[in-house]
Amino acid sequence: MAIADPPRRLSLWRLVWPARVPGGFRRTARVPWIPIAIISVIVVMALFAPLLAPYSPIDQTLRDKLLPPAWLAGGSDRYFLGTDAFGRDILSRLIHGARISLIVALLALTAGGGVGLLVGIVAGYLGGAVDSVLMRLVDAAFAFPAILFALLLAVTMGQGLGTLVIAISLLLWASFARLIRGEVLSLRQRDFVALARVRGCSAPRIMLTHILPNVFNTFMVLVTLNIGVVIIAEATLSFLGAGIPPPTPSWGLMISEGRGRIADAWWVALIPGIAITLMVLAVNLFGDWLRDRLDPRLRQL
Amino acid sequence: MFRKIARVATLSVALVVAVTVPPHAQEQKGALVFAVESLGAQTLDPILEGRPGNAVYQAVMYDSLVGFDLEKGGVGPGVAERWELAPDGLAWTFYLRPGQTFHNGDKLTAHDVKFSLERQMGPNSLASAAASMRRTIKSIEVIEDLTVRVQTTSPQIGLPAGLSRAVAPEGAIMPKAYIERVGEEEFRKKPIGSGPWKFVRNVPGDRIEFTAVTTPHWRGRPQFKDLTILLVPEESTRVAMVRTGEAAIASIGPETMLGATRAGLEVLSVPGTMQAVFQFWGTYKPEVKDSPIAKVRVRQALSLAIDRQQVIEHVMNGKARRPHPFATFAYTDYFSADRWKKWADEAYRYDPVLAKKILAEEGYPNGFELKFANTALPGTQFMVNIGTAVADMWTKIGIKVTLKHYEWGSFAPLERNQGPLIGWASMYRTAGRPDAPWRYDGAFSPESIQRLLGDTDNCQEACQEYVKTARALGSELDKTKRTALTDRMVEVTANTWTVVPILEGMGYYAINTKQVGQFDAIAGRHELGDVFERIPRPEQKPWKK
Amino acid sequence: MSEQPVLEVRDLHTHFFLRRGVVKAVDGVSFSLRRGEVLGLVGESGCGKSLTALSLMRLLPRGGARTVKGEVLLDGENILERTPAEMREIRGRRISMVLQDPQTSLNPVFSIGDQLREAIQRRKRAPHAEIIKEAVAALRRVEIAAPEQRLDQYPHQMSGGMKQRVVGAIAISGEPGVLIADEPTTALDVTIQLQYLKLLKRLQAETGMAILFITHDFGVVGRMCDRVAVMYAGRIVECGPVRQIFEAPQHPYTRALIASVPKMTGPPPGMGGRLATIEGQPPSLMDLPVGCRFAGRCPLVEQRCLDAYPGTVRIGPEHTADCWKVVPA
Amino acid sequence: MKRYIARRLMQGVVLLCMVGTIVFFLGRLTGNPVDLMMPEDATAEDRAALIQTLGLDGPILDQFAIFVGRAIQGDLGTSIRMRQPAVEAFFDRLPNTLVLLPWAILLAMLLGIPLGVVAAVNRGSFLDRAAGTVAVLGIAMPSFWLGILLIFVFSVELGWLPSGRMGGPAHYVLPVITLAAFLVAGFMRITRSAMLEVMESEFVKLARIKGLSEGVVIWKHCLRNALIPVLTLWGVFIGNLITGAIVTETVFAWPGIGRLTYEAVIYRDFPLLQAVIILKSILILSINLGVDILYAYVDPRIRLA
Repeated sequence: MAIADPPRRLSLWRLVWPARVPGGFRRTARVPWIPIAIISVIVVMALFAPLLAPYSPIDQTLRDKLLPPAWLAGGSDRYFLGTDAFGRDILSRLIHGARISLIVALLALTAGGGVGLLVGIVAGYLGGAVDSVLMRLVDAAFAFPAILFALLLAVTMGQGLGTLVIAISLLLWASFARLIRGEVLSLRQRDFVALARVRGCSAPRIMLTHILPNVFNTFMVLVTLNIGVVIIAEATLSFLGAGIPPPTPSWGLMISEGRGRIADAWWVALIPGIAITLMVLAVNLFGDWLRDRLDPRLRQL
Repeated sequence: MFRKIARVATLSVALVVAVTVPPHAQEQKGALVFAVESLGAQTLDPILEGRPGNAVYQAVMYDSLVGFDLEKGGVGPGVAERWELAPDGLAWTFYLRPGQTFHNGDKLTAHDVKFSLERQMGPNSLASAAASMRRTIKSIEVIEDLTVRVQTTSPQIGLPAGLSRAVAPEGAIMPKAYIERVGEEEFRKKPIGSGPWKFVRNVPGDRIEFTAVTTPHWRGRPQFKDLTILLVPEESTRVAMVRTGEAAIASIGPETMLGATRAGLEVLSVPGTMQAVFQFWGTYKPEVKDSPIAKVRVRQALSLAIDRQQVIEHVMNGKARRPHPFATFAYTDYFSADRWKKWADEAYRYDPVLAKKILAEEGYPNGFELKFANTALPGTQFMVNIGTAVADMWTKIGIKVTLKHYEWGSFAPLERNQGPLIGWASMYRTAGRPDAPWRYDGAFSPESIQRLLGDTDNCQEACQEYVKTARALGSELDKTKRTALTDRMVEVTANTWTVVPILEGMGYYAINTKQVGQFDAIAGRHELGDVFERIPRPEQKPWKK
Repeated sequence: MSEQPVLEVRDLHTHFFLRRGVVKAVDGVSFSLRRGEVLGLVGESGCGKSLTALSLMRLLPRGGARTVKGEVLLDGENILERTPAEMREIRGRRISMVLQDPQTSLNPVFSIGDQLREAIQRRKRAPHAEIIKEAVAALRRVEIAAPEQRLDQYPHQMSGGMKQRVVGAIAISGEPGVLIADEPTTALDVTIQLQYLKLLKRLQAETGMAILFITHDFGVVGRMCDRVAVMYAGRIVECGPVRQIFEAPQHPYTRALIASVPKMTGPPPGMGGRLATIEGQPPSLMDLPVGCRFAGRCPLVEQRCLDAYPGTVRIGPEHTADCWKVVPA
Repeated sequence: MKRYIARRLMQGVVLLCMVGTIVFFLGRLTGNPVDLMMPEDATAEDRAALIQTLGLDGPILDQFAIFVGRAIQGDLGTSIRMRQPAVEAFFDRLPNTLVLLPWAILLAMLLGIPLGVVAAVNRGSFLDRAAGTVAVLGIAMPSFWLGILLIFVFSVELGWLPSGRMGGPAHYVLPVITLAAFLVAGFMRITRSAMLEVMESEFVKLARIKGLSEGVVIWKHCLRNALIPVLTLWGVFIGNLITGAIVTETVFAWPGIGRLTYEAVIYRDFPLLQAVIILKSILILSINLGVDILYAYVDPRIRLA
């Protein structure tokens, strides 16, 4: 067919609001409004946590412990989503937990994704021995059970945000590196890169000005799809006792603390569980759509 | 006196059995499945296993030289029915219960006892007390078939307790002839002991199976035919298994207790299994001199700020008690328990107003910053919860608490000479055991690991007083004087407020009443290894509703 | 013209509906194909030839292509109105197709025997041995040596020419009345091209099927076709017997196309002979002009060319052209 | 092919050396197992004695040298906690994990691949989004959470299935579902995108030209080709599964290597930890190699090259 795909430009506006098509047919899936709404709510919660939360997330009122959500028998109007075993307001913890989740995701993806991006570009562009060495490192990272590594690190350095971020970054970088490298390998063959080389641009300059902007879409898709991975990893490490230490309200920790009470106080674990599930579902569906929009060739995700 | 207790105990057990059990129920049947959080090393060689593992599943098949006081929870008769100290304090003589046999039919004699103790002290032993046994035990002699004498290098008042399962696993009696005949390897594969349960199978990472002996046993003849101890690390799964009947009994924590009760399970609590405390690290050190926590009254104020009743009710779901002073329980030996109970109730009360007043008087009207380390042994998640609750209570009197979480294995003071935690408060836990001096020595002696009162370079007044008392206690043979010295030791340390108890905890078990009948655990013993043989079938003794 | 054409296409419109707009790739194509005839469909790439072919097969690419108007009469029956299931019965047995690229036309994970068998089994149910025999015969018919051994081979083990023969064998195994050949030789070496064309010709003679031969190469048209239709920007601009078109092309575009073909007799390109090229670009199919679509590039353009599309003008008994300048017969 | 395998084996050996070194030094940083083996009130003397018995007192480089020397002879040390050769402990538990994995992969494929095909065939429609949502649900729930919920619903409330332990077929259901859940999305996505690619290809057109039914075209011609990229990711998936088993086996009291790993970390059992990680890496590497060979078998272009 002679109809070429439109040049790939990243227009955020068009992403969210695609042009109406005569004939009513759309080439890709509809804009995922529900996931976008969920993500927006969570982002707003994270940004304005102190303003939105009715209580402090760590203040205990032991007398009010394990109150069910307001709409259930025995629930109190003061605690809309009920309280946990320390009498802390679950709604407030949930709101502040969104902040923790997003901070962890942001830091881990910046660190892990950034390293992956760098390694991928360098390995893919320079090739040769550099590529071999870096890719063997990536292989090693894949052969090494990642969660275990995170566990080891958490017990080595003590629990905390820093450890968690490092651990999760270590879990992420290899897959970023591998996929970005693949992308760079095909970019390297393209004319504009050859042209730049002919013009005498230095390798770092080509990587920065020609390669980087062109793998950015891929990178963004990877970042989106990996937000879920980070959130689940955080929760899993909390379960294994190597996550963010209490009393900081992380969703994973909230589930972990409440999991023994499913029989009698299900809301303690179920509510953050639903929050995680919704969030991960939303970012994944959004990421799937973004990938379809930006980079349909990305498949190994 | 011990003999009397033993006789009474045996008689009463026999009586209970005779009264409640119709004759046909004498037959052993059914399987008792016990789900537990950890199987430790999961080895049945006593020299390779630490105390909790030994008490959970080795106790099932091995008897210990010294046993339990089933009523009170302290030390009582075991393989030895009585023991006595030589007048000079340098030897203990143990008189063994006659008629005991190993599972292969061999008679249990003084030779086995000597062999077992020497094996525990041997170079391959991982027993935690192996080193101190090597240091304190001079020789072990077989006097006659059922009499064995242990010579010590210095008076060892605590020796019988140390050879009791109430304290340590080092008293487990192994079959000399059998091990010498088949070798260690084979023994580890097919271990035999003299307990009321015989070894059947050990599946690493999953379970250990036993079957009941068919002959009468002094610990009691099992009512069930088989016993399986299952490893189920996840607590919610353990409870689920009890609910579905896949397990009859499961160890649980206070978090799950409420749910288990609401789900119709019986919850058994064993009092006095441990004490939760907070303690201050290195308060004697020159570099901590200007820190608020270097002041005794500030430390006391922090104690006053803790609403222990709230913690007991809400964190421990009511299944805990107000504590005695540090590392003491109602069953502690040579100790005026009642007096100290009264004292503790007063001293460990909740008085935030007074706490604030003291802080103001000491120059901290607006509180101060306190670093607080929260830590818990694997399987004691509630310790973290207690620490979290305590931190919140301190916050409420104006102290800015920085709560830092430590995983037990990397908990610094044990590891790196206290360094990183100097000037910190931390959570800690002490197991329930009847010999207070042992535990005090580990915490307060200037040579100890924790050395909470002072090290060898900085041993001030309270520290010196402690050292003096502890030394006197070590060689005191008279029981009355011993009690006085213990009380003195407790007094000296309690008044420093460097270690402050929060509550006396319990062991908890969720029980499916359709699978087992009513039973009691041994006070102070979290583990059920010495209890299974006394657990009736449900039709023999149903739980009271 | 008493005989009914085996395939008649009337005013076919196939459009792409994209986010950016509608691409009118096939925009009013009409032609007919008689029994036993080879009709060439010629045009530059992108003019809508292949999409016309796919519209006939009703195998439009996913992603927004739709036939919006027109009729495709196969033996007088409008197959655009058939259900998908009925259409499947028609494909392969009454109308079939050979694709452009032999490298990708065969499924790499099945042996060619498998792929051939599937086609044969559509036609008849028979014991395995018989089907095999027939598959061997089919391969032999397309002049593949040692067909028995070939059956177990996989596409990647064969050359391009050989693969295209297999594709041909598959395409005609249902004994269709109409075969669409969509640039079947473009991807082949020149020598192999000739062999393949000869083969097609021979098969056509043997079976009497009609071929719609799509190409951008006027040279091939001369060799293969009885009649030719020239397509430009979604429309057929001239149609007639090969000889007439070659000798007296009427439409300026046809003229330009023919002029651009290197003459076998003349000097080779670049050696003195001038190869005519067509200046400019075809119009965007998304934004077609009101008037003649070739107007922008036509040397003879006039105002009326820009104002309205010229009707189809009959020049001879079988010769038509869409141009204001031609004189009706 | 032989040379390819040889090269892959060499790479594997290098990888193992790297993994082994990292594990050794990381393990030594994680604190001292002695504290976990001793009672809280043990004396300094008892600790020192135990440290010596366990050989943890030498300089770290000496310890490393000893470790390397023994590792070459296939001796990865003796588990401190279990007093059993670490390699033996690993292989004791390995079968228990291995009986779980194929079912999990099978289930994930049985769910993920059809979902991917349905999504690709109905690209952009409601069905596509529905399939995507169903698949992603599996990775949207932390597996410990899913496991506990499953136990609560199917075991405790409904009483249909056992809640834990190894046992008869019924015991497999919940752990397999939990393990499979987080693979479904992966299988679905790859299948979908591979299908989308394949469905555009010429040979699919030819299959349609032959007049094959849509079912045969999609499920035979397209899927068989789309399975190749699916297979290449098997190795990665199995790696994920082996890691995922840590959580699943802990929740379901399954005596496999996942839980062995977790216990090794929690109890600072250095030799066991080293052995487990090294052996797991070997396992993952050999599965990857196996998958590549299998891949060659499915794709005749490679098999016969």
